[in-house]
Amino acid sequence: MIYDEPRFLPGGDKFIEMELGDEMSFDCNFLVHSVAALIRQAKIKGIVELVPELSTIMISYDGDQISFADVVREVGALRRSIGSLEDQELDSRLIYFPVLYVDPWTRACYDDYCAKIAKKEWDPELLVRVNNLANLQQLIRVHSGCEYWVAALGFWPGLASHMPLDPRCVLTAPKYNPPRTWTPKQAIGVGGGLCAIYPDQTPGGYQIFARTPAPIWEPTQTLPAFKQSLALFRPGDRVRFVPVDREEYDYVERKVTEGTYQHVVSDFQKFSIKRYHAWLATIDPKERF
Amino acid sequence: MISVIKPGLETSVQDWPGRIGYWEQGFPPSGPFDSWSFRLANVLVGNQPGEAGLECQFMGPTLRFERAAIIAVTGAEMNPTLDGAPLELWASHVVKAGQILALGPARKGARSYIAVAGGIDVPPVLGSRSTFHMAGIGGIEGHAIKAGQTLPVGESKSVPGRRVKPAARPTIGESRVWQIEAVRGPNDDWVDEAAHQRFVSVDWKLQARSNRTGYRLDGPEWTFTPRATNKRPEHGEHPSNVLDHGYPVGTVNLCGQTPIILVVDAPSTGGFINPYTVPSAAFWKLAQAKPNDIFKFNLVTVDQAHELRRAIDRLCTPASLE
Amino acid sequence: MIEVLKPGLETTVQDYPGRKGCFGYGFAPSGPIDHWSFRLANLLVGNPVSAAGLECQFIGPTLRFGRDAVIALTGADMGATLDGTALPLWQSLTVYTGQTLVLGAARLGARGYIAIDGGIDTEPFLGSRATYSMAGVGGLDGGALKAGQHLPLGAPRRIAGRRVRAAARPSIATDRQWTIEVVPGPNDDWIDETGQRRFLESEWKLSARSNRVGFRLEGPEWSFADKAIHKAPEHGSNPSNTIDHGYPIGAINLCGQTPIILVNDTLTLGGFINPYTVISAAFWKLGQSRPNEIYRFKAVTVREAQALRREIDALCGEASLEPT
Amino acid sequence: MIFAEPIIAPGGDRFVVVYFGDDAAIELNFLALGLKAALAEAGLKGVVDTNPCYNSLVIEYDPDALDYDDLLRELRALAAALGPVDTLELSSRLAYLPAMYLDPWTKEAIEDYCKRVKPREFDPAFVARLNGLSDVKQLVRVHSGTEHWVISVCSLPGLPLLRPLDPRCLLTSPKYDPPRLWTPPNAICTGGMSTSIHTLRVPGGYNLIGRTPVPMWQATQALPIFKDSVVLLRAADRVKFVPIDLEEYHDIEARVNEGTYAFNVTNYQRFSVGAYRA
Repeated sequence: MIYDEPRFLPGGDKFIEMELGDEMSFDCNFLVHSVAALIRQAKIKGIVELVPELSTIMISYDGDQISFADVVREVGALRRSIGSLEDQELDSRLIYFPVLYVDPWTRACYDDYCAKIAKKEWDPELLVRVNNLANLQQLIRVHSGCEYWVAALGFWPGLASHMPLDPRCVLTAPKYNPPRTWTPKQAIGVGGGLCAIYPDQTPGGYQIFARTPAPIWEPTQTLPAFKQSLALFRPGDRVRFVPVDREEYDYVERKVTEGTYQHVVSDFQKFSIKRYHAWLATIDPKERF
Repeated sequence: MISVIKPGLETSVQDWPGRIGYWEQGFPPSGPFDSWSFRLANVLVGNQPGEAGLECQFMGPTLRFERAAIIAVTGAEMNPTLDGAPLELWASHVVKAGQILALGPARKGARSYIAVAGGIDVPPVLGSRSTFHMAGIGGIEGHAIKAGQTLPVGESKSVPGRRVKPAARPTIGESRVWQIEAVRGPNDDWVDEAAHQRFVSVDWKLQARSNRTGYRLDGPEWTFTPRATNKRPEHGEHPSNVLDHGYPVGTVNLCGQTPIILVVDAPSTGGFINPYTVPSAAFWKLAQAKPNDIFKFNLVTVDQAHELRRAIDRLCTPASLE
Repeated sequence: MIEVLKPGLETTVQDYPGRKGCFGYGFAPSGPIDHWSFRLANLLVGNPVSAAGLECQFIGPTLRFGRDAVIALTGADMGATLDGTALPLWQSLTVYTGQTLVLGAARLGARGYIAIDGGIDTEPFLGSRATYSMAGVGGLDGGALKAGQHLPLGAPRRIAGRRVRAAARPSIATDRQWTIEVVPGPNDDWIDETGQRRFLESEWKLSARSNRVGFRLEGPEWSFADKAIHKAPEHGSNPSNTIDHGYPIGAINLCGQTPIILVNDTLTLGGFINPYTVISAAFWKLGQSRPNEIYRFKAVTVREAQALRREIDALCGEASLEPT
Repeated sequence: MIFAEPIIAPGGDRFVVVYFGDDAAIELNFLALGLKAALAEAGLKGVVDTNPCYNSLVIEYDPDALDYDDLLRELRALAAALGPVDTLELSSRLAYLPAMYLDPWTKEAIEDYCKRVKPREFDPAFVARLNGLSDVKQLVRVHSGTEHWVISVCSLPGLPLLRPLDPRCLLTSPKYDPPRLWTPPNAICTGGMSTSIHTLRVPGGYNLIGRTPVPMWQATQALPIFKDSVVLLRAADRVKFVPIDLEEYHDIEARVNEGTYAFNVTNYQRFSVGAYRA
């Protein structure tokens, strides 16, 4: 549910968690980003940083410049100033990622986990079973069948939580228990109802079943997509996965290594909430691609 | 310029307050863990408190100064020597070109800080020189220093022979028991009253698997309120699971039954609850604690946490020198 | 119900004005080419002018009636007989169950129209029963009639004994010469003065390779204005090439040196210029002309074209009928 | 070039054509589509239909309901009210179309042409060579690497005329001469600077590069997507081709035939011309 009145919870002396609701939904997340944008715009003295998440905003503040009570009062007023979000239209980039599904690298990682940590069902097969899909082919179709909303950034530089915008493409999965100690860089995984691209060779808990040759962050800022920022994603972005074969994967990887790969980005559209809701009403969520 | 002869266990370039403004993109603040000792080291050599210096963890480095410098060492006791002669902590010293500064294992405390007049002059990344080794950014090539590397030093005019008044220094006790302040929240309503009682009454032991990312604690089982046990399915099955949300730095993050204090290099978001948060004023204690040390938590209010922080801030100035 | 015994050369179900408002889907309007004769046929049997009837091209069909009906034949003279008895054109006639209507080859004109009271009741597609053969939609199974098919009919009206006053009928001349009105444009400025004069002063022969999509014309060479020769390369290299644009119905589309009049089943877009457009009031002449007949074109203004159309529209009303 | 004032020319007594410029700059199509939308919005009585193309808009009107001079005046006013092209925002759906490039069916059509009409280079290789691409693989990459803009749906039922929105993905090629005798339905082909998807088995002049298993229109309206419209695409929609293999092609084709195929079309965004040009 989305709360009428947000909750403000202390996180020590430097942080306040603003809880706007307790559900994972596009609407709640969109409210989060709308409030975050308002807070940034308001340039309230003493508010240092924000981490907007699925249904919460973590606010970092400087207690010498603003008190806890004043943050609550000012940010609370901003939340109340937001009426219906239905008429909102926002600039929203759409970024396409070439993806090799059921790739050898996530398989090798899985084998390593089974050998060293614990035996488990192979991730793609687990996803097929848990989501009642016919086969791996359908897993690919469903996963690549919709746009994903960049719901939150964080946890790791460049990492984003992607939420499927099409209810027909929702995949759920339990997380690894215990977590993996390593994950192939740019592996794609699903955990809970979210999807993520691993920006680097990090530990992880999502079920992994695909890999993209296109990086999502680059500290050297060589590729054109990273000229402005080390990290690719911004809130409000959308992502679409395009299945490719091994040959194409290798080709893109070569371009990345050469420093000439150009991410495929459409940055000329406005995302309309009203249209999205209208479109959702035409969708049969039980249908699968 | 300083040459690294031995790097120590994990010595990194840090600045204070670290990398601020990129948290949303997943970059933690990093910076010195015990910022009290770190800032005083800078103040001793005439730097701004935030200038880049070295954080030495558990075992310090051996460094050769290629040109004369003024330095100070603070924090944990690692028996620093200059060309073999013991070097006093909490004071500023002249180092001549060619002299060798050597730090050993930490005898008391865990993290020692070396400040050099002029600061370590590596290029800032996203506004900070702090090393965030997991992402390979900041510091020297993004990682802890390695033998054979050289550390550039900025220009400065400074004077030696200053000392931090004993009253202005953090005191590292002998007991290996730490009284750590904690503020309730943000998710204190997810654990039940019994758990709250337990949290402040039992001893929590710092596990060896702890680092600048997180401090794992051993202790009793946790118990939960209905909010944690009856919730929407997207939060996850376990009572400690919650919809992914932002993590305050210092928060006591409950992963299943394991509390992990998320510290300077911690992830910014995740899907576990945070019933308590260690305020910034207690970070120096975390930094100086060693594995198997005991933590006892004292609850403070947000206002008290602010007061404690201000008290330390007031000490990190030239007024604390003599 | 009507049973198709012989389909004729290319007999299709059409309605007026055809499939309108569907350019965005890629559909031409279809409908009867000689909509004057078509509408009068409907009026004779008491139908609204928009009811679906048959367009018979060059050779008409043989049909057996499964119910009593009132029919009317208009347009080209195809020597119609009912159970062997010759039938007059432009008149409503009663046909009884089991009788057979036979149309032969067109003796004068090219397209005969058959209206039946109640109209042909096939399934409409995008709001029209007009057949569009290329896409296989409308009419009966999307194509011209075939032997053995059955045409469903609407409720009978049984209004017989009327005819169209002679003055209200289109009159098909026997000299095989036609004057076709055109409005210059949209791309008349691509043709030079000489070419424009030549177009209006020359005789143009209707090619045998003409159908409901386009009427090809044979005549002199075209010459072009500067605009057609010096243009951005994306227009194409031939002077008649332009960047793809939409085609008005009736446009005289210049493909290289061949003008093609785009008629009811045309493609709705393409990359050739349209220097002139045949007006809707002249479409009945297109519909009734036969290969090798001669066209002369007469330029009129938009206003004049609209006035001519209103004259025909005015004739397509009850006032044009009289009792037999 | 964008004309300072659009040229409006008559097309007989029931049509006018509005030309926004004299080249194929995509902005001219945005203007044509902007005018089309503005006309629909204005609800002008007597406008029967509109048909946009690269730089023009054909308007069919009923002269009994709408006077010619009034129409011209309205069109000029509406065109002027469009303002600078950068301010336009157009409703634009995005359709993901599975595409099997270098498929066996278009190959067969090309081979048949070579045998019966005259030999020619294999179309994809021909297009790749003309556009300086290293190989057909690169052609596939370039062609599927951009969203394509639907300039118009025209000529044949449901047939979209497409051009790439990413100018780096523009492919140009001459058309067949003489034209091909037949084209497999749902063939994806390029000619001039456009791509189209043939909807019927008809002759054609564009170069064949692939085939989609999904129909662009369906008279029976059996598939759910066609419930409200017999045609899949509209002008101002966008198409992104997603390369698939033969197995996936057959799988999708089977679901199309069963009537269970779910089209992948999103309709929650507006196309911002200003953002595109920036």
